[in-house]
Amino acid sequence: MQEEVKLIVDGRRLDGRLPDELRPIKIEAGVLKNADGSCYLEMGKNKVMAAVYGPRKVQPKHLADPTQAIVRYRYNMAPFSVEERKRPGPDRRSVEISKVSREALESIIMKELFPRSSIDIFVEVLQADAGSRTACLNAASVALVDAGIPMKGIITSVAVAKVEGVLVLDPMKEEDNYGEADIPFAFFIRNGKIESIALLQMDGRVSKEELLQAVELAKKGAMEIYKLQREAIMKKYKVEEVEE
Amino acid sequence: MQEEVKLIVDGRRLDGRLPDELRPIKIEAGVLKNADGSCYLEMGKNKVMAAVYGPRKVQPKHLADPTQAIVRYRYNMAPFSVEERKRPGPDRRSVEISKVSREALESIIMKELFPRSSIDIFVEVLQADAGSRTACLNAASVALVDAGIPMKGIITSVAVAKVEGVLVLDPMKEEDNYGEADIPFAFFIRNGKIESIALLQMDGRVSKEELLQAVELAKKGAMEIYKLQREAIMKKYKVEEVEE
Amino acid sequence: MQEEVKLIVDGRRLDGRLPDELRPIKIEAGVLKNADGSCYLEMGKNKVMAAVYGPRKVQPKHLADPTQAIVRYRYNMAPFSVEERKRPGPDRRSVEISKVSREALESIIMKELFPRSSIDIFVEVLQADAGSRTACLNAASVALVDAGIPMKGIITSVAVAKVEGVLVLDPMKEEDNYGEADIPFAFFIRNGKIESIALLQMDGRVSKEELLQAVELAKKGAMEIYKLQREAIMKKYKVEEVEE
Amino acid sequence: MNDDILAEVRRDYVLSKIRDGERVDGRKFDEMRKIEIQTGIIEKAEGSALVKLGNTQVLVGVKMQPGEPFPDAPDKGIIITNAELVPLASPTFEPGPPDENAIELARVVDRGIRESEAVDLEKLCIEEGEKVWLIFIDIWALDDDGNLLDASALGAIAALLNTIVPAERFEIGDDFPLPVRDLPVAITSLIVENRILVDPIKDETSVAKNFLTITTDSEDNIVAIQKSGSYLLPEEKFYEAIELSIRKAREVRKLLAEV
Amino acid sequence: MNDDILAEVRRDYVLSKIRDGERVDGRKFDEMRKIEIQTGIIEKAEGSALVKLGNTQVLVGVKMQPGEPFPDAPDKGIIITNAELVPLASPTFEPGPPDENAIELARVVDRGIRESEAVDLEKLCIEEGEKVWLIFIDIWALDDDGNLLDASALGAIAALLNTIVPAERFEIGDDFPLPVRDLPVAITSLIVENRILVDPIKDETSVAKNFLTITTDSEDNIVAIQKSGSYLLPEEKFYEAIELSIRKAREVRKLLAEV
Amino acid sequence: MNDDILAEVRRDYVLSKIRDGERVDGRKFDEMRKIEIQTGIIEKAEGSALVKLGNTQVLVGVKMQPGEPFPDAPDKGIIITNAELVPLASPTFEPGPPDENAIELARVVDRGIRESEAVDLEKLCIEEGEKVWLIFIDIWALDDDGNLLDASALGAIAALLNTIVPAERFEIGDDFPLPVRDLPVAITSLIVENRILVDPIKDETSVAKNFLTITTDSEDNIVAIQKSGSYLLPEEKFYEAIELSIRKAREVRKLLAEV
Repeated sequence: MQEEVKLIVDGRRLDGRLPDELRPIKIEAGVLKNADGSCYLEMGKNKVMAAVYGPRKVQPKHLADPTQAIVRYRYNMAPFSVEERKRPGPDRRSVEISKVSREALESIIMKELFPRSSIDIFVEVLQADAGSRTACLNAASVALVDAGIPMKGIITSVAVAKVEGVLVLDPMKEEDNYGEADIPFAFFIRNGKIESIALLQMDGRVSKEELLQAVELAKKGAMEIYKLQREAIMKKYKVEEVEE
Repeated sequence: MQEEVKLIVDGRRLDGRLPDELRPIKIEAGVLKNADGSCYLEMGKNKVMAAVYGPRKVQPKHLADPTQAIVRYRYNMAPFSVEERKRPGPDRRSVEISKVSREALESIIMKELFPRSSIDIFVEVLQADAGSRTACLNAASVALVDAGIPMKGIITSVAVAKVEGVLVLDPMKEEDNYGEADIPFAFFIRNGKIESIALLQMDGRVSKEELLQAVELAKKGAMEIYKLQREAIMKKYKVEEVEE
Repeated sequence: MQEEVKLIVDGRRLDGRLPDELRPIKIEAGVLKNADGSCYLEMGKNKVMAAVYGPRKVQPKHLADPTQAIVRYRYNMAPFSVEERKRPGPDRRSVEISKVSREALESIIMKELFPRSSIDIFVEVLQADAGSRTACLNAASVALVDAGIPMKGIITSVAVAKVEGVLVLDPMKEEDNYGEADIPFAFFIRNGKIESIALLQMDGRVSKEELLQAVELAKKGAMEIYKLQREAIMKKYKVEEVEE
Repeated sequence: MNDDILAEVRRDYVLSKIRDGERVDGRKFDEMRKIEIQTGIIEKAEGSALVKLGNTQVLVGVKMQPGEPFPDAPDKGIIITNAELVPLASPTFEPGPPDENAIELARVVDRGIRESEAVDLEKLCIEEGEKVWLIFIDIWALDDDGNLLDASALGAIAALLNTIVPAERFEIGDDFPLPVRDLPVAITSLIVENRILVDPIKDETSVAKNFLTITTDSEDNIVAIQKSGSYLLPEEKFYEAIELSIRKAREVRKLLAEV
Repeated sequence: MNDDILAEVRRDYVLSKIRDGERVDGRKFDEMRKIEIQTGIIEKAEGSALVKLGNTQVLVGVKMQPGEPFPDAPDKGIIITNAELVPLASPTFEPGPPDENAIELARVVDRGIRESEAVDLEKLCIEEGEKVWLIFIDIWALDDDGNLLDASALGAIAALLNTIVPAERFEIGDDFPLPVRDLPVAITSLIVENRILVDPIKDETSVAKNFLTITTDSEDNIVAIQKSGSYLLPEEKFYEAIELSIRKAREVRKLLAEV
Repeated sequence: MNDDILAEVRRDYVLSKIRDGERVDGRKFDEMRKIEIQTGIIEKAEGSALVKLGNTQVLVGVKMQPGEPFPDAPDKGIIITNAELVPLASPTFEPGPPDENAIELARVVDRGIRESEAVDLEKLCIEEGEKVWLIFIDIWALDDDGNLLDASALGAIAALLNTIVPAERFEIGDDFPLPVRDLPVAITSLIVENRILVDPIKDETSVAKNFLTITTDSEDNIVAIQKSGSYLLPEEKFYEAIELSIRKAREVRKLLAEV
């Protein structure tokens, strides 16, 4: 069946993008009242909302760490976010995504400044497309900045896929379903420069060489997203200044 | 289908009652050894057993409130209490009934006298008919008195339904199923007088005017039930005196 | 249907055993690195692994007993241990087996020596045959000795079944399925002598007289198993001495 | 500790305001917050609506699929309403299955829709006794600044108005708009200090969680009531609240008509 | 703390009584409490029985419905036994799914009924391999003053005796009484201080939870045994308990015959 | 407290060793522990393998049964991979449903098998769109001395190689060996102090839980990657790890060929 779909025609993808083009992205910081930091983000058809609470007292208490803050991350899909209604509650996929996403953010959060505290990151997928984990991480990252959580830099996430032998940036649903490989990345960016890899997963089949190319392509995409994250944060601060 | 059932004929209901008549009620206080207070109650085909434990130490401890007692209420149906066997354990309906029932009782229990304590009210529906939540509240109320829990007065509960355009007191199963509205009430009674409304829910369709009439009808019914609650309590005390 | 199976022919059982013969048994102590004590045991087609952790700090803390150690026992079946894949997690049968097995061991463990501690016994059924609870208890008993937990003696377990009117020792699957009764025993053995009964269950149909005979048969079997338990422990110690 | 004291000071302030006949955000006692309704924002859902009630935000999505009817209603579609108070929406919400507050919220919203017969369920029968349309209404709290219930109820009916039955996807004919024939509106008040405050904000509910929700249909009939919270409701306040709820629901219903 | 001391004093008293050859409630060691059995009190159940064993009260309800047989017994009805130690019945019972004590109780009761072949399951086949009657036995503890097990087992068989198979409701012929052909009776003893106390009350089990339950059928066969509790049972006590259980079960069975 | 100090001393020792270019167990940084693979030890399973990686022990069992295919792959068998970190295997494992570590482990093993197309799923179709073979791979940790993941992945493919499809038992033709056509091998490294330690033992992971797992197929393609743990991975270390993993997987694959 998958042979019949033709995902790349004349160098263009189904939605007209070139292989190294991102989907349209929209980012808005500080959209919720209750959360200490928040961010609404669209990336293609992904629509996600991130909220950060903390540093705050750990509940339940026995989870508290006397030497540093604990970081929690919950990736959660709304039942109506996908074609076929999803039963509410975490499934195995959500648990794994929450784990690797938390680890990515944890690696740059200055946890040691807040012993006995928790920093809780909740991301709701309101509409899901391919790459929802990357969209959520990008939103979470902005929400953390919005919440004023001290970090070594910022996390920016994007996936690369291999589709009909071609590496493409930020794959959409069809490319994810029928492609030969999917490689989500998240990078640690400091002073506008990519420093290292904070999240990396992969499933599919690629050669060593393709993998190296994929990293380069992902880095290019990440830098573009990083600029949009920065803008969203700047805009929020400008608005606040005007309001004051 | 429901058109074929005729619920009121010549001003009489299916079981021969007039619209403002209650079903037969039987109340017995102090029927359990372990519980600090208890009550067995029948209201039509409802057969319910209420037990009160407390004031006692809160388990688990972290739920304790240093300023007042916490009140818990569990409405629970036995699997054999209904036509089709019910799976054991709380469903969404039980959770909601437990919540509003607890709130009704909490509003008159003098919780501030028992900091760090819990007052636990458990009601088992052994056989269910329409109005099981009202039957349970009436039983719980008597069990609380039997347990000697200080209260501002007593709670008495009864429902009113709208059936074929007529408001009827204390509806039975068929009236609940095929009626146009069901309105469970609980009243706070002090010194033999109804003071205010402690529980109020409604689903169906009634006019504003009908609602006012329903309150009056419910109050009439509640006063009758209140007398039976009193009698049950008096009888228990008399028996105890004789036994001494 | 069960009439067609002939379980005893010419005084011999389906696998050639005499009524008072055990299945082949293999016991190896100290097979795991992490556990404080461990034992791998085969009894017929049963293959079980037991591990003991403790005495150690109780987790969660509120379960700690200030006067003695708490003992926990978990009988757990691997999904692939039975013909039709078993869903992971405890079922009602496992819960009951864990309870009676724990009670058998608890009765000889010197719990009072370790207040506020827990002694945790985990037994995994890797392949199940009839009598898996007895195999697990035998393994657990050796693992406890291996862990150096002070005990009044040792627990040895074996079942007796009634099959076509004959009492047989250590029944296998077919005898368990089509027999008239199954009676698992565990005995407390001290100084090489059976002192009393630590576990006893029974379902089926036997006369009072048959029950007395069953005890005698079980005792005979237990003494044989006890020797193998001893050997396994001795062997482990010898190996350790050599290694030192 | 400091947090507690701050909260107490805040409570006292809210309370003294109320006693003076004022509300902390300057509204009149019978005044709703600003309402915004956006529909159709979740393309993957059959219907959706984002409702903002002041700072309170709720997203409601509707999904539909064929399923078996209930034995006692073989020719009617089925509504299943679920609400999740996800921890994103409030510092006091916790992950996990719906608690009693979420369950109550979902059930009260559900009753309003069900009892007003807002959806013509008989038009959702595919094959009598065999197959009918299931309507899943999922209420997703995004930001709780008080009165999630009215926002949820409003979101639910707005999302239903926006719903297209996905018949083509399931190969059972052409898509068609969900037949909605009434507009139930829930109005929640806070009963405190012998006053009735409509559409309470979180600061106000910190004083007392004495809620009364009255849902009315397009003809001013009452279709659902829920007294929620541990308090004693004087009869006359109940009657006042009914009048108020009918009046306010009419205002809100006008907004719905424009969706 | 005071509670603990009181409990200890009470325990010592019970123990010293036992050592003196007496029981706190004046019964002989081999004497059951007064037994009351009421059947048919839950009209909505297919069968029901309320059993009082002294102050211990248990309600057992039986519900039946058609269902699929087990593949290895295509022509037999199915018994499912469940017990809930609801928190109403004891200060130590907690809400939630059955714990190990409730599960053990249900399974021991179940074994007595199953192994005595009390119910003629072959008469509960509706269509071989396709449809048989399911019998749900639900044990509801109401008041636990010790020995819930014997009361439950008694309630179960009494409720079964009282059960009418609801064939008409499911349109599979006429109703008929459940075919019960044996009367298993469970007798539980407390083994303490080298004594055997039949039908122990709660005060007595506070001394030690050393239970031995022996279930026998109408012909004095033993059909189920459960040693429950962490203790070592001397062989001779086991034999004594068998004799005792057979004798006591005969007495109890007479009461059942009158139900 | 003493335990904590001891653990810290141990950590410091491990770390100083690594800085000196050594490992606590004397291995080179790119050296695996001794590997033992025993297959077929669970006769009741369709396939099984016990893998020892030094002191780490994992048992993997494969069970198969007919079931419904996924709608989007009507002609393909289905693999379901589950891992349980049972409390027997480590003092830190707790009873209960799989936690995030167990879930991650199972999913990474699953991806290696799935993406390498190790099992020819099209040969496991019984009736297109109706019935296909389900393959349950259950990973049972027995002793965790580090790197359970590689041991599990190895156990999974070894057990699959050993699997006979039980067609006769389900009366759908003759038994046949499971069609396995590739040998994916997962190699996990610890990235610490700018070093890459292959096949880390528990003592080493106490220093830092910075894992990188790279699974390759028989043609040195990369089929799965998982960075696991909260750390920042320098790009060049990633490239080094790829080279290393390909090289090590080749060695391990030779052992598999002998199974």
